[in-house]
Formats: sequence, structure tokens, C-alpha cells
Amino acid sequence: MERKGLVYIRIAEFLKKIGMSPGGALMFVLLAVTPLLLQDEFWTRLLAISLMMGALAMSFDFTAGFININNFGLAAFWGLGGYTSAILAVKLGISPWIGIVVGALAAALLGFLVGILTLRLAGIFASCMTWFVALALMAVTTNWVELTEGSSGLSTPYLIDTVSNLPYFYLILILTIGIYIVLRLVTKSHIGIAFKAIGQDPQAAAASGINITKYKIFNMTLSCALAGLIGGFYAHYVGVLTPNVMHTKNTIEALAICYVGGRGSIWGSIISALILVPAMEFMKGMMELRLVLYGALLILVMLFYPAGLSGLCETFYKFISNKGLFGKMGLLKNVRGQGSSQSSK
Amino acid sequence: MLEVNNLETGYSYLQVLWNVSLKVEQSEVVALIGPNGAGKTTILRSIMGIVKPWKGSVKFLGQDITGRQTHELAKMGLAFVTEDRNLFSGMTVMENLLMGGFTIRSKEKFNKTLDYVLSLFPRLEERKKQYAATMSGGERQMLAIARALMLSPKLLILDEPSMGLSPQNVDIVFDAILKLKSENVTVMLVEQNVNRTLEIADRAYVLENGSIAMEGKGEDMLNDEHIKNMYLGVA
Amino acid sequence: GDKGKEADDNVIKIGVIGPFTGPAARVGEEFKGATQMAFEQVGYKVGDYKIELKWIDSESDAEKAARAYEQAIVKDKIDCGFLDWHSWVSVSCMEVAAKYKIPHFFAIGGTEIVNEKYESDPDKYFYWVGKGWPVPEKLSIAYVETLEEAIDKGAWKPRNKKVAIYGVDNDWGRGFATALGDQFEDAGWQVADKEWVALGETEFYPMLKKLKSLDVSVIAGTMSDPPSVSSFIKQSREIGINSLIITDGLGWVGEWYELTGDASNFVIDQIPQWTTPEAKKFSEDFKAKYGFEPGASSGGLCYDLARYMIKVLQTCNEKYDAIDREKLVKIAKEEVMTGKLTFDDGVITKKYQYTPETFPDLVVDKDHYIFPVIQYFDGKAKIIWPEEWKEQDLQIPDSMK
Amino acid sequence: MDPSQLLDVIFTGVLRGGLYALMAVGLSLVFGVMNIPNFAHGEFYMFGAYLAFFSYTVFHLGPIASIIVAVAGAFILGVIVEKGLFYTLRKRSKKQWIMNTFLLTLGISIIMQNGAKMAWGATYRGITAFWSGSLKIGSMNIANDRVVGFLIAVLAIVIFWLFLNKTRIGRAIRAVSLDETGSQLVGINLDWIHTLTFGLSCALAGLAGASLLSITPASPVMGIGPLYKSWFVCILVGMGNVGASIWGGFIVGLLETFSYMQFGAGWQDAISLTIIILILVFKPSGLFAKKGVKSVLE
Amino acid sequence: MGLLQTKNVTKRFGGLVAVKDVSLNVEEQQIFGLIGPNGAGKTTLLNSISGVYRPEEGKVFFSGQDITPLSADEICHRGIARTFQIVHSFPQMTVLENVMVGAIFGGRKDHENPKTVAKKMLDFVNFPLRHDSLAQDLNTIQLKQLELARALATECDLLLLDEVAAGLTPAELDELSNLIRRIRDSGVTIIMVEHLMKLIMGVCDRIAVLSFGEKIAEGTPQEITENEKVIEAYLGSKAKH
Ligand SMILES: Nc1ncnc2c1ncn2[C@@H]1O[C@H](COP(=O)(O)OP(=O)(O)OP(=O)(O)O)[C@@H](O)[C@H]1O
Ligand SMILES: Nc1ncnc2c1ncn2[C@@H]1O[C@H](COP(=O)(O)OP(=O)(O)OP(=O)(O)O)[C@@H](O)[C@H]1O
Ligand SMILES: [Mg+2]
Ligand SMILES: [Mg+2]
Repeated sequence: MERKGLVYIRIAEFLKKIGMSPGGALMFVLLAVTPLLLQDEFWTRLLAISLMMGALAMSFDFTAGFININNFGLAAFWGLGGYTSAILAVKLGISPWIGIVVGALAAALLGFLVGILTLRLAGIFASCMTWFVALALMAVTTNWVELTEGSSGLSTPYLIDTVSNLPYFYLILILTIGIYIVLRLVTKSHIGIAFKAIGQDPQAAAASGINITKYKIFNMTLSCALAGLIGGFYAHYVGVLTPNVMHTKNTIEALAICYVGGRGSIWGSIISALILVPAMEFMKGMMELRLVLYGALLILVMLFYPAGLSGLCETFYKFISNKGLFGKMGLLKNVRGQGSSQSSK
Repeated sequence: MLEVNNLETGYSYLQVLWNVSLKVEQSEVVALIGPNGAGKTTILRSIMGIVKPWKGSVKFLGQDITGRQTHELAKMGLAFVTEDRNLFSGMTVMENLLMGGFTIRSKEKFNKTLDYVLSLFPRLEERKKQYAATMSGGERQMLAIARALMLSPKLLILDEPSMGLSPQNVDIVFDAILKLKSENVTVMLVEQNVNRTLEIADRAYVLENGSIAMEGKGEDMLNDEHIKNMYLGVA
Repeated sequence: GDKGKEADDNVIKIGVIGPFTGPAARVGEEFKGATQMAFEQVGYKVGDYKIELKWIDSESDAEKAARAYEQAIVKDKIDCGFLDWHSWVSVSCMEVAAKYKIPHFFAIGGTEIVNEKYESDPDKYFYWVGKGWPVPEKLSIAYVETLEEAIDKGAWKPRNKKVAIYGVDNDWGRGFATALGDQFEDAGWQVADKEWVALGETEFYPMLKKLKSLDVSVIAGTMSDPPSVSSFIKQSREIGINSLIITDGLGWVGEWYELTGDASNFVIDQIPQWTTPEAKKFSEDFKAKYGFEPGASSGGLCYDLARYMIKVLQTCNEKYDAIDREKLVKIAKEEVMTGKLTFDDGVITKKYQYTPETFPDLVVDKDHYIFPVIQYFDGKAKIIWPEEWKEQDLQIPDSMK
Repeated sequence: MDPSQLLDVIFTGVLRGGLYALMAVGLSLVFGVMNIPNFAHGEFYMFGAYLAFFSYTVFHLGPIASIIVAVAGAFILGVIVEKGLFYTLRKRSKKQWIMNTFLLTLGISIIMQNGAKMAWGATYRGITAFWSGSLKIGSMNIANDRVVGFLIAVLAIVIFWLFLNKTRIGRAIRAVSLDETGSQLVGINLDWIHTLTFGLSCALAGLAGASLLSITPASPVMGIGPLYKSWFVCILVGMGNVGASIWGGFIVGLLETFSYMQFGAGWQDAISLTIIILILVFKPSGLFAKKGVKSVLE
Repeated sequence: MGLLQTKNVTKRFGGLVAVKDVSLNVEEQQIFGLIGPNGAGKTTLLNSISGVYRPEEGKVFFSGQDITPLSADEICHRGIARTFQIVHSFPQMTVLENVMVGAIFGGRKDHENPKTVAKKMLDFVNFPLRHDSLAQDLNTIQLKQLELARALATECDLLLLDEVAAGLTPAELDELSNLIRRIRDSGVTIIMVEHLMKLIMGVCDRIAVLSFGEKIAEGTPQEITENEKVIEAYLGSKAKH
């Protein structure tokens, strides 16, 4: 018993170090084996896409939930990553594996510039600035036909020469876990506190010695880089890119996932993506009604539980721990207690 | 005129007031004093319907006004100058006063009130065209009181009117209150400047930890040991 | 795997891809109506087989379409696929069809990118059996021929041989208009200007003023969405454009005349017509049934292709006495691609036929797949080309004479 | 660009700007007074267009009557939405108000778009013209509908401006936009003003949709374009600044027409957006914003 | 030469000259009072020192170095902390985290554990509530204490206080003056803006008076109370101290 407990604590400590709670790790493990158990291409694909949207929503959350700028242009950075990688592969024959990284760098560069552009802006103005940049980027992508093939679409090579979805699933799973860990580590560190301080009161943040410029730009750059990375994956998974990937409706999808998941938690985005994306898929037969329900869901969440899923979990957790339910399971309480107080920051 | 009976209220789950009862009679200046966070502002807010009372009732001119909406109360003649002033910062001084007279329909009456208010605060007359946002703290306070007076209120409620004002401006505010008193305007006043407040107040209540701890005449209070220790400081 | 056959042996499931929701939902509705009407005629039966249609909503999005398609294959276990719209949807779904070796018949995503993909690996992408719409340049040549013929015959003396090209800014518009421009140039015309217009744009005054000042004899191009196309026509009249206007796709949507009114007089279009009695009947039946008028090249073409599809099923049943996925692939290879199995009972065009040379495109010529060139007058279309269908000569507005 | 062309550009830009201004005024008003960044504004535009279409073609009302029906209908729908949703949310919690209401309007937009598709299909419902014929102005013929549409827009804006500035209720709306508690304390019924404001904003959008029916036929997704454009305008001049959004409408209209002419239709978005971005870089809170002064009207 | 010097600082807003040609010299370990009528430019002067605004003319020297061109956070790193007249806090963070922000980002690199610093500072200002309460649940006075603790957590050498006493009862004022002295005794120089004469006269070593942006007087409390100009412009004839 003792030994087992120790091992458990060791694992929990390691997980904590990389920004994960035991529950989260368990979830990822479960996710990893699901396709093997299901043996179903459709499910594998659905899960891969859900993870991809979850990862995108996480990078959205990284700005929206921390420095309080809703990046309405996220889809354009996503698309920029995809297009960069695709163009490199198609026009110059560069391997998509390298292309994806270059795509992420390109998105990071633009993110850096947009970070500078939004420096002096606050709230809805900053969001609109990112949005306008995105719309302009989309217009350029559409019109620069020599490079992008415009709206005819650009046929892209596949990342992995296989007919199975499984390798893609594992790739995006690894990407998602990686992104999750990076974002959690950053947001749990002092940098995360700086982000939140800037998001909540920039003037006080500056007076407390936080270099707003540095942190804001860092945040935008990282968030956009991650979106670009996921974009590269997308481009070489689907096999065709049109400027439509940059459309605002894709940003809105990520935004909705993030908000339903709960802002500022990072993990809420993954959970809500894993619920919302499949749910939308299974309601497909309902045609427009499905989207009406989707809209209604957004409204209900905002009306009755704006803190989203993660907020709900936290309330629930507080409720349980107040009742002392975990008290009886001493060990569990210790570890979980730490995890949760971290995540509430 | 105003009667608060057994009022209890708070914010979300936090109860702030316990069984508060107080009264203001016609043409009185009634002061409400107490330490920070005692709940003075909360009492005023519940009178004005900004915070909903959980228990108890508020009566004004014999009518039960518990839980009425703020704008209805304003129409009934209750004017409230809040701690935060709540000015229309994007409007000029003149427009703020114009809005203060929102409930006055008669042009004549409006002009009369305006003249009266401007005569009380000549500084505002000079600054007619300035945006409220660009005025300094003292000027804003004057404007807030002036705007409240534009309602021709039956009862004027002031929440810490001298807070953040320079001594000169504090004088102006207290002079104005005295002037209002001499013109038989009923005033309910929350102040930290206890000394001067008790000097001009007919009666005063002391609020501590959400309930009324003391009640009495202004002058009597000035000489009370407890008050001296707690609120007048070591002189 | 051979999972497709575990279900009821006597049911053939066909997955119909279409943009049933999203920005092109209107096309999706026509797809649905026309496909249903075709299969109703055979009572959803071919031989002993019951036919079941599965609607696969592409939402006009490449990834969503591929996912939906994969779901239909894996979960609904469709035996074959049918139709689609948008080339990018074709490109991503081709991959899925190849992966599961599901034959997919007569997709309408027509532009070059689809052909390129097919040609990159014909064996792999063969499962994308034939396109229901050829690459734009094969069709658009008819316009140039029509005008050249008119000039040759002296029916029209253009003041110059300048043309301005315009197109809606998407795969279709760019592909079509570029091809058209090239064809005009090949015929000795000068392309004075090219304009790309955002989808849904309804403001053309600046562009039209520019075209007017260029003094071209012909303004030719395409726009696929009704608000744009009707605004374009109306505004060109308001501006007083003194050129022949070719608007490919004006008639694509049923209500065009309600939107443009008489501004559409003299406009030239190339579009399948409800010419034959059968065609007219289809259009009327459709309207009676679904409450709106089908466009000939979405609803009508889809109707033909659906009946071609039925013919494929019937042939399969006759030839092998059974229908399943593999047999359909065989039929595709042996009958459809070779040009043996054709469909010549269409309401839109004479003959649908593929040959190994043209594949994945249809044979496009006057005897096969060709749309007549028409000119509109008071909401009616008059065929002005080809010769044998011709109802009248090309008319030139008085102002241009 | 020769002078006559320049004149055309200005003309078209102004015509176009009228619509943008009309839409932007409503958007700006709701943001200024209620702090709601309304992403469903375009859907009320669409709703107005449908109402006008059915009134005109099915119930055979005259053009003016059809437009009035549309305006009234959009107003009523706006009132219902406000009372049902925003009012409810306001009573529940005002935390993170702007972003929460943004998502709320997103939901409304999705529901209205798809609801319209369910109810009326994806078919385009349009008319040739309310007032057929055209007006010759200089070298240009301009369709009567366009001229009338423009006049309606200008008239509506002028009336609305007078309403906000010169009437008691209009001033109350402005006051609410500046300080809610303050306005209650001077006797303004906040809930009533909020509902009225949202209704009016929707009515303006409905008016735009209805009066332009002959140019853009009614369809479920028709609101997206005008929505984007009105957002451009509002951000350009400063969100919540109703007065300036009138000018902003014309600025954006002209900017677009100009880049359209110079660089071709496809590039107009890229060019005009770039210019807007540049302006924002140098004037971060909008062209007409005054430092430290939040104002609905100037 | 003192710790902080402003040399002919002028700050304008459009046509309005909020601070006009003001020169101050604040010695180390001094409590320096800044008074003046409402709108005199006191807050603006503090803003110009702390980097919120950049003065149009004049220079600010701190420990002999020119800090005029620095940004707010750089100035904080140099060792100037401040509180705001209208309190600024991070509403969705806990009290402890609020103060930790100051400790982490404002302090010198080699400080102790930020959490310890934060706790120490909260105790120092006698913060009355639990440290895990959210800042958004505090009242104004508690917020002011919180802000003070956050400013102190940056381990500053110079502390700028803008009307921290507004709204306090006399008893609380006594406590505050003690606190301010204790801060000074810990080695921090203080510039405070205040309207409450009793407090100012009680704790300040030196006082400057602003009126319409200009410095009209400077001296010991005694000198200020007796200065005719000050009485006319600020204290008012009724002042009885
Ligand atoms: N909006 C609010 N939400 C939650 N709690 C509040 C709110 N406003 C005040 N409180 C709490 O209610 C209590 C009473 O506050 P109130 O403002 O009425 O006190 P006060 O006597 O006016 O104090 P002061 O002299 O500081 O103005 C305080 O503990 C305060 O923290
Ligand atoms: N951002 C600004 N824009 C325009 N004017 C301003 C701005 N900030 C301050 N002012 C003006 O500058 C002058 C000085 O203001 P400041 O806030 O410094 O006064 P103060 O001495 O702190 O007054 P108080 O004691 O009332 O706080 C005032 O007239 C004020 O209206
Ligand atoms: Mg109070
Ligand atoms: Mg100040």
C-alpha cells in the first residue's frame, strides 16, 4: 500500500511539473487508446478533428482567457500556417514536415506584427484589429492567384503516405498534448500571472513593473504560432486548401468551443471540443435545426453559465471538497487539491 | 417623511445590514456616520432601489417604496448623490444639469431651478461647456450635487460629498448643505468628516457592523465619549 | 474490408454529396429534389434491389465534406457515392473514395484542379467515376463560336474586337472566365480588362463605369449567385453599357427574371434549357412539388445525372444479376469509361458519354454534352446557337447598331 | 483617374456609404448605450428584407407600406430579443458583459440565419424594383430605387440624429450610454431605454434591408456583408460614436469604391482594410474619438 | 541632491496646462506632501513621475538619473511605486496574487519568494480579510490597502500615494499616519497627495502646494499653514487648524 501510494505521488508530481493533473493525463491516455478499441476510421477521423479544433481553441484561449484579447482573426493564422506549408510543398517540393514548422514560424511572425499593432488597443478594438488583419490576409490569399491558386483551391500533398486516419490521429494527439503542456506551463508560471494582470488592469500591471509590450507580443506570437502549426497539420491532412479556411466562421467555431469550455482554463477547450464537435457531427441529419440548436446552446451557456464547463467543474469540485467528500480519501485530496488550486489561477 | 423599518440586505450571499431602522422628518438634516464598510452606502442604495432589500420596508411620504425601481423614486422626489458621482462624463456641465431636470416637464420651472442651482455653484456657471470627464474631483462633486438638486428633490441623499475635496471645496459643500438646510430642504447625509457633519446635523445615526449602534441629536453626539474616541480622533 | 455487404443484401445505399447547409444550400435543395424525383420514377427500386439515398452534407467545406463522406462509408455503409458541388469538395472526397474503393459517380465539381488530381494517379483516383461537369473551357468555346458566326454572316458588325472579361472570385468564376478570355484571344479579340468580383457583391457601378469607358463590344463572364448576377445586369442597363453582355449562369437560378426584370433583355447566356417537353415537364413538376423553380444546370443537370446513375445500376443488375460495390466499379470501368454505357434521354443535353480519351470529362460537342447559347427577351430564352436548335439569330440592341 | 471618373467614384461611394452609415448607426448605438457588440445586426437587416418582400409580393402592399411593415417588424423582433435575452442576462450578471453579450448575439445570428433557411428556404426572394425607371444625374443613370434608398437612408439618419439630440427621450438614451446609475437617479427608466434602443437599432437595420430589396434579394445569409461593413465603419470612427459613424459610412463607402476602381474588385477589401488598419495604428480609438470622452454623439 | 527631482515639468492636455513648470526636490527618507485645490494637477504630476504620462517639457531625475523617457514598468524597476487615486486592482485574482504581481515583477531580481514577500506586505498594511478572497469582492478601503501592499511589494525606494486617506474615519486616519511613518522608517521615501490637512500636517516633513498647475509654495507644514497664498488658494479662510 505504502509503496503504491508513493509511486502515485511520484507520478502526480511529475505530471504537475509538466502542467498536467492526474485526471488530465488519464484522459489523454484514454483518448489515445480509444481509436484502437473502436477500430473505426470514422471515429478516428472525428476524434482527430475534435482534437484539432480543441488545440485551436486552446490557442484562442491563451489570448482571450489571459490577456483578454479575443483574436477574431485566429482562423487566418491557422490558414496562414497551412498555406505556407502547402505552398512550400507544392511550389518548392519541400517536405511537409519541414513546411509545417515553417508555417508555424510564418504565423508567429504575423502574430508578432499583429501583437505590435494591437499594443495600444484595448478590448473590442484589439479584437477588431486582429479581425481586420485576418480579413485582409484572406483577401490577399484569394487574389494572389499565382501563388495560392486563389479560390480554386490548392491541392496539397499528404503528410503521411497512408490511407488510415490512425497516424494522423496520433500526430494531432501528440501536438495537442504538446500544446497543452506548453500553454499550461507558461500560464502557470509567472508569465501567466503577468498575462492575467495585463488582461485585468494594464495600468496597474505597468505600475507593478510588468512590461506590457513584451508580454502582450509574446502572447500573440505564441498563440498565432500554435494556430499556424495546427494549420499545417490541417493542410496536409485534408489535401486541399481554399481561402475559406481563413473565414471568420472558423474563428467563431474555435471561439465557441473555448467559451463553452470556459475561458482561462486551457483544458476546458479540449473537453468542450471533444463534446461539441462530435455532437455537431451526429446531429447532421437535422440540417439547419442543428445549427439553430448550436446557437441556442451558445445563448444558454452565456445566459446561465458564462464560466463554461471548466467553471462548472470548479464549482462542483469546490462543492465536493467543501462537503469533505475527499477528506476520507486523504491521498486523493492532497494531490487533487494542489491541482485545482493551480488551475484556479 | 422617510422611514426605514427593520431593513436587512446584502450582496449575493453576504449579508451587510441587520435590522436597520431609521427615520428622516421633513426639513431635517439627518447624518449617518460609521466606520468604513459598516454599510452606510448600502442603506442608501437600498432606499434608492439600487440594492433590493431582503427584509423590512422603506416608506417615503407614507407610501411603501420597498423594492421600487430607482427611476420611479427619482420621480417621487428622492435625489441621491452617490460616492462615485455617476456623472454623464461625455456630456457638458450644462447637459448634465439638463439631464438632472429630466423629470421636469415645464420649461419655466426648469429655468427657475437651473438659475437657483447655478447661483448655488457659480463655478459651474463658468464651466458650462466643459465635459464632465475633464473636470477635477471637486468640480465633479459640485456638479453631482447640482444635478441632484435639479430634480427639486423632497429629500436629498448625499453619500460622502466631501470625499476627495480640498478644504476650500469642503467648505463650499458644507456651506451648500447649510444653505439647503436654511431653505428647508430635507437632507440625509453620510459623511466621514464627522465633526462638521454633526455640527450641522439635526439628528444622527451611528452605524456599526451593519446595525444602528446609536441615535441622537447632532450636538449631543459631538459630546459623546464613544463618538469622540471612535470618530473624532485624538484632537 | 468487406463490411459494406453485411447489411440488408437487397438494399443499395447511395451517398449523395451536396451542400445541403451552408452558403450554397440553395444548390443542395435542388440536388435533393431532383435526385428524389429521378429515383421516385423507378420507385426507389432497381431489379430486386431497394435504393436508399443517404444525404451527405458537404457544408461547402473540404474537410467537413470528407469527414461526412467517410462517415457515410463507414457508418451508413453506402455502396456508392453520387454527385457533389464545388471542386475543393471533389478533391478532398476523391481521396476518401480512393481509400475505401467506393465508386463515386458524376460529381459536378468541375474545374481543372479535379482533373489534375485525377491525372496525378489515374488508377488510384479512378473511383471518382467521371465528372458531371467538364472543365469550363470545353463549354465556353460556344460563346466565341456564336459571336464569330454572327459576324461572319453579317448579322453583327462590332465596332471593335475588344472584350472585357469578368468573373466571380471563386474556382468556378476564375476558371471559366480565364478560359473564355483565352478563347476570345485565340479568335483574334483583344481582352481589354479582367475583373474579379467577390461572391455576393451587389455594387457594380464603378466596375461598369470602367468597362463603359473602355468601350468594349462584348462584356463576358460569369457570376454564380443571384444577388450579384441580377444586380450586375440591372446596373449595366442603368449605366447604359453599350456592349453585348454575356452572363454565363444568369439562368442558373429559377427566379432570375423576377430579380432582373427587363434589364436582362439581349443578355447572352449558355445554359441548359427547358427546351423539350420532358424538360418543361420536369421543371413544372419540380416546382409543384417543392415550391420553387429549379435551375436547369443545378436541378436539371442533377436530374439527368441521377437517371444516368439509375441506368448504371440497372445495367449492373442486368449484367451481373447483382449490384454491389465491386460490381459497380467493374461497370464503371467496363461500361461507363469505355463509352459503352451512355445516357441519351436527358432533359438538359443530348448525350452523356465518356471515352477513355476524355475521361474524367464527358465528351463535349454538339452531339453530346453541350449547352445551347441563348439570348433573353422578356424573361424568355431564345436559342441562338447551335444551328440545329436555333430559334432565332443573335439580336443586337438598337443602341449598338 | 480623370475628373469624370472621379465624380463617378464619389457618387457611387456616397450611395454605398448611405447604406453603411444606416447600418453602422444602429450598430454603434447599441454598443454605445448597451455595450453590446451586436454580431446579429445583419440578421435584422435580412429580416427586414424578407418582411418587405412578403409585404410587397404576397400581400401586395405599396413600396412605402412594405418598408414600413419591415421597419415595424424588425423593431418588434428587436424588442422581443432584448426583453428575452439581454434583459435576462443583465438581471443575472453583468460580469464580462461585452464578451458574453457578443457570444449571445453570435447565437442569435446563427439561430436567425438558419431559422430563416428553415422557414423560407435558401431561395432568393427579390423584386425587380420598387420604383422602376432611373434618374439621370450628370453622365450617370441611377435607378430610382437606389436614389430613393439613399434618400431614405439620409432621411432616417437625419431624423434619428434629431431624435437623439433634440428630444427628451433621445437625450435619455445618450445619458444611459454614459452612466446607467446616473440616469436612473435622474429618473430615467433604464430597462425601457434599453429595450427602445435595441428595437430602434434593429428597426434601422430592417429599414436598410427593406429599402434595398431590389438590389439585394432577401436570402438567409444576406446580412453578413452589411454586418462586416458596419463593423468596419464603427471601429474606424470609434465604437459607440453614433454621430461619427455617419461620416464613417461615407468614408468606407468612398474608400472601397476608390480601391475598387484603382485595383480591381477583388482587392477592394484588402486595400480598404489595410487603410483602416493603418488609421487605427495612428488613431487607436478611432478617427473621431476624443480622449477620455465617451460619447454617443458629437 | 535629493532622491527625486523634477525640473521644470510641464504637462498639457490639448489647450489645458495641467502641470506648469514644476520643480521639486525630494530628499531621501522624507515624507513629502503635495496639496492643492481639486484639479490643480497633483495626480497629473504623479503620473508624469511614474511614467503614465510623458511630460512635454522638463525632466525627472531619480537617484541622479534621468527617468523622463522611461516607461511605467521601467520606472517601477528603478524603484518607484505608486497607488492610484481611483484604485486599480486585478479583480479576478486573489488578494495574495494581486500583491505577488508587485513582488514578482516589480522587485529586484534577487528577492525572496514572492509569496512570502506578498504575505509580509499584507500583514504590514494590516489587511483585514483572508488572502484568498478575490479582489473584486473588496470594498474601496480594502482595495486601497491592497494597492498599497502591492506597491510596497515592489521593494521600492520611493512611494507615490494618491489620496489613500479619502474616506477614512479619524480613527483610521491615525492608523494610516502610523503606517506611513512605519513605511518611511523602513527606508522608503514617500510623496503623498492628500486633502486632509490633519493628516498631511501631521506626517509630512515638507509640503508643496500646487494651484492651477503651478507650484505656489513649498516648505514645512508650519510655513505652509501660514502662507497667505496657500490660505487664499487652498485652505480657505475658514480653515481652522
Ligand atoms: N457591490 C458589492 N458587492 C459585494 N460586496 C459589497 C459591494 N458593495 C459593498 N460591499 C460590501 O458591503 C459592506 C458594506 O459596504 P458599504 O459600501 O455599504 O459600506 P460604507 O459604510 O458605505 O463604507 P465606506 O465608508 O467605505 O463608504 C462592505 O463590507 C463591502 O465590502
Ligand atoms: N487625461 C486627461 N485629459 C484631459 N484633461 C485632463 C486629463 N487628466 C487630467 N486632466 C485635467 O488636468 C487638470 C489636473 O488634473 P489632476 O487630476 O491632476 O488634478 P488633481 O490635482 O489630482 O485634482 P483632485 O484633487 O481633484 O484629484 C484638471 O483640470 C483635469 O481636468
Ligand atoms: Mg460608502
Ligand atoms: Mg487627483
